[in-house]
Amino acid sequence: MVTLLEVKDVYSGYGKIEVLHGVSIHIAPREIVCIIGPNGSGKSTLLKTIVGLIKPKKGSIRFFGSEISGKDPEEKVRMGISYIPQGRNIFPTLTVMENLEMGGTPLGDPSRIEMAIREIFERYPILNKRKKMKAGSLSGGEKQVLALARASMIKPKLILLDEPSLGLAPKVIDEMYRQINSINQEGATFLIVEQNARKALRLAHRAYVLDLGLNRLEDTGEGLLNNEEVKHLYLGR
Amino acid sequence: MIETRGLSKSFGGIQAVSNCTFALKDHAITGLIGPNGSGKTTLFNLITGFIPPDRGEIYFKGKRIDGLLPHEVAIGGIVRTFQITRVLPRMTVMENMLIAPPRQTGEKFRSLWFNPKTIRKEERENRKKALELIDLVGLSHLKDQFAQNLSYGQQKLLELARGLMANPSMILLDEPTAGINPIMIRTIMELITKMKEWGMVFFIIEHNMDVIIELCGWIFVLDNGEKIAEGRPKEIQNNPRVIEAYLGI
Amino acid sequence: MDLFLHLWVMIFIYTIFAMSLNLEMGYTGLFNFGHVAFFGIGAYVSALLTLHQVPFEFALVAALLAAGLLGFLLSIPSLRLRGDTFGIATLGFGEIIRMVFQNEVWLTKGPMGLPGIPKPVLFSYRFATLPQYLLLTLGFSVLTFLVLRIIIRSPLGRAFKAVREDEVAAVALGKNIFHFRIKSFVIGSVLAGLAGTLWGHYTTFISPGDFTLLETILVLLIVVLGGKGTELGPLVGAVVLIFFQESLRFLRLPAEWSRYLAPLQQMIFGSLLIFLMIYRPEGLLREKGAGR
Amino acid sequence: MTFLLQSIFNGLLAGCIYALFAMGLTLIYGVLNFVNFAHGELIMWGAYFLYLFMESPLGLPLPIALIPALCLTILLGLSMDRFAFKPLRQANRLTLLITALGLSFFLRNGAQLFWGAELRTYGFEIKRGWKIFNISITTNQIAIILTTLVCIAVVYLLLHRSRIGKSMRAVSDNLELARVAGINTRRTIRFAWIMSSSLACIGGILLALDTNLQPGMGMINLVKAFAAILLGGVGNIWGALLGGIVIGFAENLGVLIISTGYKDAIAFGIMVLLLLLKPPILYGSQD
Amino acid sequence: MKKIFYVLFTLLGVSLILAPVAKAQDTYKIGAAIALSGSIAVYGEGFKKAIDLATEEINGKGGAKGKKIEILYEDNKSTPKDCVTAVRKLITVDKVPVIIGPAASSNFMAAAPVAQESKVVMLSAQGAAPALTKAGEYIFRVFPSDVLQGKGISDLCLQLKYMEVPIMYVNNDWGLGLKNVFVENFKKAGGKVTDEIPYDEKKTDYRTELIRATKGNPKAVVNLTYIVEGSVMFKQAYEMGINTQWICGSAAKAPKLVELAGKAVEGIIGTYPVFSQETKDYQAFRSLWMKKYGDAKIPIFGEYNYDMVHLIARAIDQGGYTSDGIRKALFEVAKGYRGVTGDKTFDQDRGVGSEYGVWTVKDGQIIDYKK
Repeated sequence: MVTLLEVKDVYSGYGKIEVLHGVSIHIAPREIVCIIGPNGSGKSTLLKTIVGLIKPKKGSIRFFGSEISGKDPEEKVRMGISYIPQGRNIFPTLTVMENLEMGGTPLGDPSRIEMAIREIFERYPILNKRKKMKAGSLSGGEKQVLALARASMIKPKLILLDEPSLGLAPKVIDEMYRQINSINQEGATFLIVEQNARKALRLAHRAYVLDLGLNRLEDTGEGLLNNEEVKHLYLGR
Repeated sequence: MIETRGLSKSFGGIQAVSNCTFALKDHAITGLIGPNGSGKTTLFNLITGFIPPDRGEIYFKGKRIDGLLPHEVAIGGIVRTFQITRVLPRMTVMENMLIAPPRQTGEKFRSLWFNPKTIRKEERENRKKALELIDLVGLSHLKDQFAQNLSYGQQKLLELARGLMANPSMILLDEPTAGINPIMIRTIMELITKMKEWGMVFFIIEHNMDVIIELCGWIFVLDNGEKIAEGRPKEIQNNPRVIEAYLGI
Repeated sequence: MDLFLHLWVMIFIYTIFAMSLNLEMGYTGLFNFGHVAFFGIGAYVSALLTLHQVPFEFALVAALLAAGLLGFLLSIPSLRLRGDTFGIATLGFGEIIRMVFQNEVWLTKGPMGLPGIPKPVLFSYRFATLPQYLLLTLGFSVLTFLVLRIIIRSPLGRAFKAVREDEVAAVALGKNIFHFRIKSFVIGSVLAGLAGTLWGHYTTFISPGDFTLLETILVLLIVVLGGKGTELGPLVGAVVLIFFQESLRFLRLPAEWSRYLAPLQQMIFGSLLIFLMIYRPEGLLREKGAGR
Repeated sequence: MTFLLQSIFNGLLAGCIYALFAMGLTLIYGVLNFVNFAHGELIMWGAYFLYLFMESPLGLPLPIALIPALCLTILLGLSMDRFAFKPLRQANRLTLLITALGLSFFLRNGAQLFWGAELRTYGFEIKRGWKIFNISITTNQIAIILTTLVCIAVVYLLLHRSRIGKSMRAVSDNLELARVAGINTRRTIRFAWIMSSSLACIGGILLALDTNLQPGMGMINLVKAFAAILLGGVGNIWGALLGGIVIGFAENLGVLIISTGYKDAIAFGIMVLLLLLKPPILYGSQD
Repeated sequence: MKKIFYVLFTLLGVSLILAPVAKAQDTYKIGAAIALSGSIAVYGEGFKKAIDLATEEINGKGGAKGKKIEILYEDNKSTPKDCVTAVRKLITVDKVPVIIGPAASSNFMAAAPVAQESKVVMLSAQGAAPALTKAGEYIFRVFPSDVLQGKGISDLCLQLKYMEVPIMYVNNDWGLGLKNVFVENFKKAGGKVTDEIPYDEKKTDYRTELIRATKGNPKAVVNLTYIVEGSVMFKQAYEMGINTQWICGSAAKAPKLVELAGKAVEGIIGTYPVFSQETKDYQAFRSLWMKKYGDAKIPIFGEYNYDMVHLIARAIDQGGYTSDGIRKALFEVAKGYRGVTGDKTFDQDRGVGSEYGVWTVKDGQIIDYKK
């Protein structure tokens, strides 16, 4: 199997505090991979380490076979890794249009950015309607759409998603996952971190369980959903 | 317990809550659901006095409370928690608990010098109660830790225990299970149930329908600042308007 | 050894001054950059009264009341302002107060200053010599320390800390944060007034030039260096800073150098603040409670 | 009458200077979210750098000396960021304010160390100003007003039309998100410092041309610039201009009524009044 | 916690060791708490030159009472607080019986009680405030009081028939004190003060103040200014095209002012305490200065400092190296002593008198004003 991203034995954390104590995952192209685990298990830290907001202390991260663990997020975005952080994931005082422009920064050429925006507007007409509005005044669902749109401006190969369903209404969550699915159909790979994992697991091709900064389990999404131990320890009931 | 009449609030032309009239009956746990931006948190802010309403009235136990300052509302018996936890980070878990009881004698400058005995007695009692509650939420081994060193879930538990420590007649919980892993959600739900048995009254905003359905005796649904439905969990789950606006298929 | 007694007198006065700021800044989170104004008010009120033959006991009480009252008035903006804006507004206030000292000549003699401030007489005991004055300042420091300790360890002090940590949470628990802010500010102002009074009667001469931003920076540095939000921090900070400042006098350097020495020393103060913020923001002593 | 007009003109002049300072301050405030109290010292050093190149032994003429002076000021601004503020990117605003206060103290005394506390001038021959409507106006003063207007226009266009300007606003909104959106945040922050330092240098030189050089020249004007920002609205470029001019007017006209001893109190007074009249931010959290 | 206290104790110990151990006295030490840094360091540098010159001369002639004299400089940083510390250090650590006091009156007045209390003689060579020597019998001044100068300016205005003048003054002890004396005298003589404009030191912009002062185009404006403030102010007045007769005090009479403000100060006039520059003593002083410093730029008040050191040396010679000896001897040695600045006989308030002259600036030179 070809690997798109390979994280091998990564140690990482904030300052003196180590959160990840040797985590390894791998993702094949066009996969949706989900990571679940309790609070403080290091899921978000893993995403931040992959995207480069935190530099790993040890271990290797390979993207298309080349080592990227020392690189800055700016570079990684240019290589095709998009990241949507948890919660605050848009620029509230910039307009919708400007948000998208910012997302397109790595494209460089203004005409390419313009084209990308046009495509985005076709896909999400709601954003076109709101393009002059400050992003901060959008509704929760619209913000989430904008975040996704911003991240897909560069047609990324890999999208890292941190808790996309946090604080969202069930309907919006459903919509969100439909979007993820359709973007995936078009060729993008997803790595999703989720707390309330049932929906994500149903969608995911494969999934990992992380606990206390270590790999616990790895299986297909379905497999984990039906794993008694996982049910008991991580999904509740 | 709580009753609102024609409650309205808008921010910069956007109607966050419009003409909301409802009454919380004597159900121990009432839920409040609705899409993002439907005005749930604004409603909480209005009830607790954090934001003054543009129009409308709020009653608590028959007494009018709109126009009161938030700390007055809190002293009146309504304590709330927040969507994102608000523990006092550089204070210990114990201190976080001890801050909660309202109107402590020791908070008055004069009593420090003229009433030290009363203060000591109060402190002793509060400490005892705090220990019990910390124990209840399973944080007793962390009582001398700074709250900032707790995990997110533990902070949520602390916030809940602190709310109880204030000895309110009612607690408003804003998304008590958001960002918490399912196991911890269980713990919190059990806790809420236990407190219900002790006679505490809750009003909960929550997106996790499993939690809402299991806990609540009555549910209100908001959409675009308006109440679109209320009823028992079963009725709400099957209400077409609610499905259309919120639950989805 | 008189010089050392003198330095210790200065240390105790600055300890009181720093303790008062520590209550506001370290415990309540009110960044008061105009704190020197209250120091000045204390010094001026007590000096003016004793110069008009009012007994020291009354003058002291009046000075504390005046500082407290002014503190109350100035704490009102703190109802609206937060953090850094509050800091800059108080800085402005401090300057305005200094301008009042400078310009209200009929009252303060303006830039001429007030010479000949009598030594304090407490209950007909006159604190005239250095050791006596040292005793007086030591006594007041201990008193201030104990008063603050009682406050800080009481539910009131806990409420101050809650205001510092998270106002919204404090309000949701029924704390009237405005009351606590005002209380902290007023207590801090009164104690700064005490420090000012002691200082005025010690030097026996005060003028507006004594109450500039430089003093605020010095006391801010003492608090930050000692460790804000700690009980002993102000003392430690004052000892270190004043000994450092004065030890330079004992390096027998050519007189021509001193033109460079003073700015150099103040550059060191400035960089000390920066270094502390970057490498040890908690100061020499650490706030109690298990850190990670 | 003449005398009133002259006061108004002087107010306008002072206002332009305050506005230039306010813009530099608001730029950094916008991007990094703190009040750079040491901006005043950047202004002062800017003016002194020019002095350095114009005095013996170099004795360069003003237009040539301007270039190295500007470069050095920018360098100073960048190293301020590198050594004092960069290690504190995650810190809260108060930590940064104390740092800035320390930095301001450090730099002010540094200037005193090199040049002493006394006043200095660039040593131009003094000339009588022109009389227009009985108001005396000097060439320098015209230059001040024109430069201010040009600077404001440039900064405005840069912020709202150019990509780097939009990036600056994005960084100001959310630094981490800006990084993962592929914005080169380091370059953006550097750019903000370059702009802010340039404005400081230009403002400082203009101020010194019109008046004199003195190590404390930045500090006192900075507090007024801060008042101008609060008056005009934080992050608002045109607001900075308007606020600056209002403060300038108030000072120059106010002194006609009250004692000149309180000249500096006027700006403080306005600031405090303003902060009091503004709708209270009752329960907003700081960060 | 413990570590910190160790550090503190070490600090204490080090500072104790650093404190100079009392050595056998091979010189007579004289303390000098002058401003070597801070806002008035500009003046302090000049004083130091004059003091050094006198010291060298005295020691060249064998010193005082068989020993050389030595000046111990202590920086007072131009602030009252540090003046107190500096004087206290000179008294307690260096144990000097006589101190050359700080320059600005407010600084001097902060330090004077310390000297008086410790019974150490302190002298001022430039403090002009009337209340200066009130601290006690150990406090002397060799500079004439402002009472005389204030009257001098008032007389000058009357003489030139300026009956209505506004007065600007630098808002510090010197400016305010002098202003008060002037206003009192001027009013008594029938003059009218139209406006009083205090201004802060060390500002870069005085236009606002100037506009207010020249409101209504007065024929003359009294401006009690220092060198730097004066240079800024006159330049800006010149640029603004203000035409009025400026009348200043003694503090502005300095070549530095002309150097800084150029043609803007052409024609300003002012008063100053006069002493003849034609005497043999003055010529000798001037040539000594030229020899040592290579120019004739004698700083303001330099002559008074020079005289003061000579007086102190003579007092030591006669009364011995104790403060009481010096105090008593000062009266005797000064009686009829004519240094470069004229008669230094102390009155009962331990001050000296003087006459006042008028100076003006013409063609970039400070010269005596003749009507």
